[in-house]
Amino acid sequence: MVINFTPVHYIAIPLLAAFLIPLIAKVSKNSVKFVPGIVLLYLSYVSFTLFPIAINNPIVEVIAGWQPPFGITLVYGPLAAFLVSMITLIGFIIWLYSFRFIIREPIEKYYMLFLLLITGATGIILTGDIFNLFVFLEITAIAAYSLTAFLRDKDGAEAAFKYLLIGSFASTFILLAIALLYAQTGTLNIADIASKIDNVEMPIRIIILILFTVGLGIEAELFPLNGWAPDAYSQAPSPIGAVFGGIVVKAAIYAFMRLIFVLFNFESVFYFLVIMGVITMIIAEMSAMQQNQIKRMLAFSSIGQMGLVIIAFGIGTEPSVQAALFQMFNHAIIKVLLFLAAGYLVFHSGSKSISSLDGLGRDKPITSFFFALGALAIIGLPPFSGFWSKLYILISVAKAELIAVVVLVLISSVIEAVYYLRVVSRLYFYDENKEANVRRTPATGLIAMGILAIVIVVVGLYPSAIMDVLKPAASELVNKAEYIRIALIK
Amino acid sequence: MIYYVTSVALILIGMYAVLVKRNLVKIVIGLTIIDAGIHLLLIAIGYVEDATAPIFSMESLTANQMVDPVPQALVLTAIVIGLGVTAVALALVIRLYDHHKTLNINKIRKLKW
Amino acid sequence: MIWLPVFVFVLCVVLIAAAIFAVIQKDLMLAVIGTGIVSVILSALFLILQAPDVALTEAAIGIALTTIIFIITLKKTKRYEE
Amino acid sequence: MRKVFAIILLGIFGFYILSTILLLDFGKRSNNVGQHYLETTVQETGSVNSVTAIIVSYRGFDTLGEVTVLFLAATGLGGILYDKKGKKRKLQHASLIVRVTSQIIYPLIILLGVYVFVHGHLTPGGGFQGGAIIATGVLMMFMSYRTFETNHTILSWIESIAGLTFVTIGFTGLMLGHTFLENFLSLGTPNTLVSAGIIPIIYTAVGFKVGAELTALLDNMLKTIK
Repeated sequence: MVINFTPVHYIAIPLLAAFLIPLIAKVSKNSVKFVPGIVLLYLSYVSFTLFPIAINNPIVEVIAGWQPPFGITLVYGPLAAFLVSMITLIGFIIWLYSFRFIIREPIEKYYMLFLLLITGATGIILTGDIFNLFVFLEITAIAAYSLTAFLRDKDGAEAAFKYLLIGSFASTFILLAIALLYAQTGTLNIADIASKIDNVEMPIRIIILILFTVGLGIEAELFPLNGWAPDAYSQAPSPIGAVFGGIVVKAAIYAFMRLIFVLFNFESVFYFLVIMGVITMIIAEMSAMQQNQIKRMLAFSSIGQMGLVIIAFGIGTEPSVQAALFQMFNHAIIKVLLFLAAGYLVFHSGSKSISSLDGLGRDKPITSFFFALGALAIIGLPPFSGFWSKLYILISVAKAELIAVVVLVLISSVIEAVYYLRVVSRLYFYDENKEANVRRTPATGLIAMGILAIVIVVVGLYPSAIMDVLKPAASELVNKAEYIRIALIK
Repeated sequence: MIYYVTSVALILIGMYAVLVKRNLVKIVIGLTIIDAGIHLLLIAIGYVEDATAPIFSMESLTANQMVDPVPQALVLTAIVIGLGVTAVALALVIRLYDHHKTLNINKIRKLKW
Repeated sequence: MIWLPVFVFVLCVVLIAAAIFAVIQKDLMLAVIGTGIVSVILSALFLILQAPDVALTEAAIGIALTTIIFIITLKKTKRYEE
Repeated sequence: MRKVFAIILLGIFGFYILSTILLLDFGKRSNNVGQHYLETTVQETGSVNSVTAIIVSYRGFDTLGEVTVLFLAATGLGGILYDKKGKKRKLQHASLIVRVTSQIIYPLIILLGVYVFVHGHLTPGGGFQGGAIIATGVLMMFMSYRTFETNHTILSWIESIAGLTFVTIGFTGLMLGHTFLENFLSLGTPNTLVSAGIIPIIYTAVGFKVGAELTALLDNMLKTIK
């Protein structure tokens, strides 16, 4: 029997594995560790086969044999293919890192939650049905709450509860919006809703838009709604912080942008996005400046970068969307590298605060080097990948004649440079103030960080490799009619 | 119509509890009340006057005599998801009580807002 | 069925009253029972709205399980609000 | 102060939401997806209960996600409360009347739960309701017999095998038909127990899985010592 690879493998195979993990744990506890790695490796292979096909012909997979709009579909176009492949690869790298980093019991529960967190994010991107999107959002959220509290310390439980409260509000709003959409359009398929949304009266449409903005903005870390993020990022185990910044946020932004571009693509929304993005970016970068804990600083920096991405989406032209996607990709790899490196730096210094990192550059040269590289890349210095995406975003903002926004982006880059370089200089130029914990960084951790560092440098040298892939992805997101035609299989 | 008003009232009461109450268990109670409101709203949206439940238990029943089954399916899913969230929330409450020996969020440093 | 709208009205009023009771009551055990009452009435309303599947789910999950896990939590923590 | 602030905020929110919702029709039939389902359920899926048909077949993927949510909640709860369990609870039984009654009712409740999920495609109810009823029955035994123990190995076996059954049926559909979760069995005569193709099988698997998960969840919470 020939097994055809289809997009449903991205969701069904990890679920199969997650249901199997308790049984494997009964037989041999140690082998559980390997399960997510094997699954993610397999999915990377699936991406490898499906991706080239999807770039030219988007794949729309029907579940249970019901044609849209009556059944649930998975839409695997260029954009989804790109993001899903990225998530799978980054997930694999983070697994590699967790392999020796997570030593706390219950290990099998950690790996189940980790796998399902990534699956939830993948599902958000793949699904073409709005209620299914909600279900996957909840899967992601519940896994994220549990993982935030995984270390079972005081602060972890507090951060998780805070995250849970805000997250519940988010799901309330999204469910309300879905209820209103169903009452108005009588369908749940996103493309079908998009084809009928013009019949909906404007006031109702705006209320639905606001509900979605609040609901998805919470997950996508938009300005007033991101209170949960710094706590959750810094209290969760480091690899999970990396998953939040590299994967979960990307999935939420994707869902938000898909809905904006398909359902609410009127002028004023895009202005609103630019303004929201600017506010988010400026406030987050200012807050990052004042942090004295390294992971909180990274969390605020992550929010700031998402602000930048939202600005680029808000410009709404094809090149700017392309630049935004490129920035999302860069942020995913660079921020994951920073989180992973910071995880070991924190582990070695034994404290979360920045001041205790003094002089670690000499004791832990490789990890510190990776952190410094990530810092330089995220600021946007020329040889690295972060430079190109920032440049493209600035170009597209300038083309839209929003000079004030250009200035603000540049200012925030300077702020970013200040606080990242402060940490890097502490690593290298300060005297050691105490005995560091001289354990060696495990090889798997170094390999994981090494892969990311190589990707950053290679993409920095050949940005066109990624930009070419992103061109069809950007046009898919911007072109509403095309999406409706593809997803409804007409 | 009365269903719509009632469901919005429930949502608002629940949100009031979450925003104002200082007790962790009360906040979780608020979350379940919000959920209840949304479930009622969805079912009310699917209701059709003088129609029966969407079960073809007799041959004589036709599709035009039934209420919309889709919101019912959605609410079923939402109820189960709500149970999952509530269970995780209460586990966190137990954890927090274990650490702080109090349920008052004013006495728990980071939860103030 | 002339009395049905009246009955629904009474149910809705009691539902809101029970929800308010659950929110303001200082004794958390009574507050949890208040949420239980909310679930019971909700279940009845679902039945009136021709949703027996949902009514059964609300009965099994909302009334029984949710109330029970709240009560277990109260047993593990504290019964009175400060 | 915060009370006033919250009330003002909620007042604004409530006003906009209510004024929007009151624009919706109430009790009117509209030509939507639901209407299509009603017209075609019995021929297409063989299930008499169209809510079940939607949950298991038309929107079966949601249900897979839903089962995963419960699985996640049980796992996450186990993770959050991890190192606290293992201590013995106080060994104090309930009164004789309660014990004898629950001894008699217990098998009946389990039977009711099984009945509910096996007949999911014919009558109201299904896997989630049946599973919850079973968990309630087990809980009653926990309460009346403080020494009543569930076997965790068996629970996790039931849970895993039921979950695997669900996904495997999905993949069988992919291989025999063309799509994931597609029906590959004969639909049978509607309104009989053996009908509706894979729907009763999936709902039975869901019932076992939900029952085992909720029991494990309750057990985990009960075993946490203050």
